[in-house]
Amino acid sequence: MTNDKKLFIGFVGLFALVNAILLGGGYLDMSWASLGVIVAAGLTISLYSFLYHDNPLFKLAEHIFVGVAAAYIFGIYWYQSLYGEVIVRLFSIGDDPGTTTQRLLLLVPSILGLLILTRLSVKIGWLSRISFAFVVGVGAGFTIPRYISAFVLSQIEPTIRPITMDMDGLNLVLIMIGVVSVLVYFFFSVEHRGFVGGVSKVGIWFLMISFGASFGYTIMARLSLLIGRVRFLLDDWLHVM
Amino acid sequence: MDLLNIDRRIIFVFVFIGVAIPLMLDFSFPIKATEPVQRVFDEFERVAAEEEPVVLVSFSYGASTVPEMQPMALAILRHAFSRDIKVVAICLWPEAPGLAQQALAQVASEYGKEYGTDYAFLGYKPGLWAPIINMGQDFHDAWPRDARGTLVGDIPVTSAIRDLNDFNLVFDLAAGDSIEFWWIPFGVEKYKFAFSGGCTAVMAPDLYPFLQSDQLRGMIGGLAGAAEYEHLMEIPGSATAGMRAQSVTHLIIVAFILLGNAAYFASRRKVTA
Amino acid sequence: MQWRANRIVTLLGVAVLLPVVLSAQAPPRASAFDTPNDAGGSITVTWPRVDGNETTNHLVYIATAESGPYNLAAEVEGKGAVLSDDPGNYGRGPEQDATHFVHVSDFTTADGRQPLDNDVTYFIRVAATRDGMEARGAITSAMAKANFINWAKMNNFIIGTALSLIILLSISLARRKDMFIRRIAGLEAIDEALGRATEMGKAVLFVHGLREMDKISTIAAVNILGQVARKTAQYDTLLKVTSYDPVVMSVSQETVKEAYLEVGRPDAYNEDNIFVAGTDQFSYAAAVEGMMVRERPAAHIMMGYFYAESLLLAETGSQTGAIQIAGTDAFTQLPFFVTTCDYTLMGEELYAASAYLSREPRMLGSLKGQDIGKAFLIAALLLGSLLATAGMPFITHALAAH
Amino acid sequence: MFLTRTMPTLLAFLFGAVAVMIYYVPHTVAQEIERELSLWLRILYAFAYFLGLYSILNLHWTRISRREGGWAYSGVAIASFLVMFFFVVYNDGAGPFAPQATAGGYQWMFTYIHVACSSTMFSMLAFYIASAAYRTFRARSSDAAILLVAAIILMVGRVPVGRAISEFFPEAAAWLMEVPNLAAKRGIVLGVSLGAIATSLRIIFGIERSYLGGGEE
Repeated sequence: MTNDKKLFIGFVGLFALVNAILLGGGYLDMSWASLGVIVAAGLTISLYSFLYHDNPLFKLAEHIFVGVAAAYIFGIYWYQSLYGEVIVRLFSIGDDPGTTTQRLLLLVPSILGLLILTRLSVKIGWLSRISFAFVVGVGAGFTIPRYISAFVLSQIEPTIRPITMDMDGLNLVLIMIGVVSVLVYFFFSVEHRGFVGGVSKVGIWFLMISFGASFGYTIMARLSLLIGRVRFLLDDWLHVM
Repeated sequence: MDLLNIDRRIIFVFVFIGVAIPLMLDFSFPIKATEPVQRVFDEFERVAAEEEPVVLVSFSYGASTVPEMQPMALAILRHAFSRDIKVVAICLWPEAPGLAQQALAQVASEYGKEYGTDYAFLGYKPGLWAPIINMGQDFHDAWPRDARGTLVGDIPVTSAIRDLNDFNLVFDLAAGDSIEFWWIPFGVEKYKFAFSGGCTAVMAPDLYPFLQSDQLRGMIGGLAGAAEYEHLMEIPGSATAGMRAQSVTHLIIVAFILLGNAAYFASRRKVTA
Repeated sequence: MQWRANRIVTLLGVAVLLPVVLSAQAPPRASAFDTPNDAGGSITVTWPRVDGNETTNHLVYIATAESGPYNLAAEVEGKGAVLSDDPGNYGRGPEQDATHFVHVSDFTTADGRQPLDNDVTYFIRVAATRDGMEARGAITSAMAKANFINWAKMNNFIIGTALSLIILLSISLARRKDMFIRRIAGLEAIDEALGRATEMGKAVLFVHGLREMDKISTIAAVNILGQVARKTAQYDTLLKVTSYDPVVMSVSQETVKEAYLEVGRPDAYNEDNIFVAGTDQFSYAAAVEGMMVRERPAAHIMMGYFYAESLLLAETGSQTGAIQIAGTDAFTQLPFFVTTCDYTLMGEELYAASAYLSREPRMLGSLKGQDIGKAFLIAALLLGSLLATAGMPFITHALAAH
Repeated sequence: MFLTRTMPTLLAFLFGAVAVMIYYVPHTVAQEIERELSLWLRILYAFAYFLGLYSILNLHWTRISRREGGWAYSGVAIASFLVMFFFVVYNDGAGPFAPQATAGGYQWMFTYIHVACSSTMFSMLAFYIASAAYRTFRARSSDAAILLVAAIILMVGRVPVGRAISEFFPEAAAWLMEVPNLAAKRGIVLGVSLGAIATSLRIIFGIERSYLGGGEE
């Protein structure tokens, strides 16, 4: 027997023992909720076993998750959109107040939607291009004016305010220097030499501080997730908190 | 430096202990709200002072960020319900409905709120930002029914809502692009409703430009932000408890970075010398 | 520029009103007109502001016939909005500061609120009230209309049109002649890394990101891979390529094969060195990590869009002592690459590097057009800030989003 | 050729141009078109989801039928899909042609399997970050040094312990976020939005056709 096999059997035995103690000690009862906690704890630990190294237990838990996730999301799409909205309205099921015009108009996206599915066929797959042309075209069209307004105008305007001789004014100047130098860094028509090189170097400093911010915050986020899972194990499952 | 080449699994054990021990002990650090969090709180207080206040809460996060986002969702729902603000909840993320239902059911029962008159849950609609434009034009067209199949026109909370401007505040709980690339360009930009949000810590630094330009009125960032909100609400919850472990592990990581770099520079000096 | 149309209307109204200084109980001189830039169903009512009378409230009454009955449409507090609070529609200036306004879109009747109809003449009276006293002003009339152009968004339209023309022109220009873009330092770093791998007689590992073939970052990665492959073929260095998506793999095989043919080394090309290493995020990371540790390549080149696995790859990679060069437009992952790699192509630099190598007009021209756009933004920022500080905020105002 | 290539490109141009123009037209007719287009768009997204579902199932099915390495795991994925699918369709007894139930096996599997696994997967990164912090996050250049110093100030300043150590940390963290970080992120947003506008233009004018799939590139 290999080392890993011993570890695996030891783990399963220990997991069973702990759960037996929890059930026997009255921490967990024989309900669906308690069973759920046990299953979730088992899956959590199985996934963490990847930290030791890639192993069958991890792969098993991962693939269970993949299957459940796919079917869960199918449920959401079916009940809340395809059945709950499209079919109910098209066939006016129940108390649907829609008019005939609305129903006819709804036929358009429904047909375009079915055309999307032709992409799975080699022969008539080209039909899906009509739907993709719609999605991509409308998306691009909606994007252009809104990005100009929400990102270009709305971000430039608060940067060019009158500069005052106080802390706020200093910060405004720093923001101005930062925005301009970052734009210069991502400017590709001029070599980064001399003055332009100097400005783009300043741009890198600003970028590095912002990456430092993202770095620190990402670490914070991952640790928060870990705290959440450890809390689950210690509190909901083991009841030691 | 052999010390730097230790098996990373030893470090993993340190981290686990760094999280588990503070969770089991009882101690605390004083929490003070930062400005973006305070602004969210003030927005809800402003809404509470208005007539027939109603907010739209958009759940745009999935299962992978539950430990960060769920405490935040609970905190803002508690604030809304405690101040008798009506809540309409929607989901823009396919995994969100289950999580939104749990949060709504829990907080509504804490404050004795009734479904239909005090809050409504309208479920998920696909299309990333497309439902936002749809809601801006016609709310009932975007969300014809709630998750139980009732027409929104027949639900007291939503019957009078015509479009996004009829909400006193729109609040997005975001784990991804939804604040920056959905709500701001496709919603706030055109319809000009009051908008604020909460997001994972990963997204938070990206949103500062929008705080300054007032396109986003306040932001709760990550578990730390949620803890600050719990502090403002004076209802300590799981985020506040998590701050003990968060504080300790941050110190551990900082110590690791400093140690690693010290060793790195020491070894470099040795090579050059 | 966008205020011009509204300004005429506003000025007409304001010019009549401004000279009249009213006491609190004097009836306000109101004027009414179709609310500009809207879908209809709304009339704007304005009346002059009186300093020091913030406690006076105003009531707006509306009727469908001049003789009445007049219904209450709006109630405005003494310190209510003035025209300059809505500069998109009414512009800025001393007149706008001194004029109150309200948008009337419905009014109260016995049957509840009733909306205004378009193209119907409504008669409006504004009353000033204080301490229960009410002084009604003269009757004025207006019609609500649906407007065809939103003048408040004219700055958006002009910028959009200009930007579109610049970008489209640059692309068509790039089709006719080559365009200059600066050297990309990251590409030189790649050359150095390949050189070192050759000296050491070790392999080079090229790691693709997780996105599919139609994404710009993946296309850029393949272009860079082509360049890398030409060099490894010349130097006779072993090149291994891992991908996540099968389509990316087959495109990479074609690209590398072509590069080897181009430098006359088709014999050195081996299809098996370009493969799918894993089909889910963490398995992919684990498989690539395994290769890094077992085979110890001299250089790791990671290009494309990465998610959380970036950290696992870069950490393991740097432990092996290999030279690491990364390029990604995933800004959330950039910090991890910057701290673990010797060189990182950040964001648009990845696209620029790809355009630099491929010289494809579509990419080059687009990049050039964006550069011109950036130059305009920089100029607007610097000039606008100077002028605003000097008390001339017209650039700031012209660039406001309404 | 016309049907497969030119027509989709023309349609993209037509829809794109209309979607741009109606932005500047406040008239009710234009706003109604905008509403209808956004409604169609979100319904199309619902259908598009099935392409993704198909590709996941097909991937695992191919592995099973070809007996590729690790095919048994693909079997597990398909089996767990089928179990969950049963609960989805069963809908706590109401069947698939009714509003979705809020209780039952479906919710149970979601809470105890989906949520548990999903958040665990990402929490694993906390371990890797810690190890990388010790072993690889090096100030190997002045750029990386700036990054690390900023990161350290933020990591200490953004948690309650930072305030307990010194008021400097939370204040410095707030300033770093609100000034240099804001400036850099604003520069990035401006660059990224120009890029997105350029891509959208290329799509509308038929210069970028990679969405047609196959053939180009």
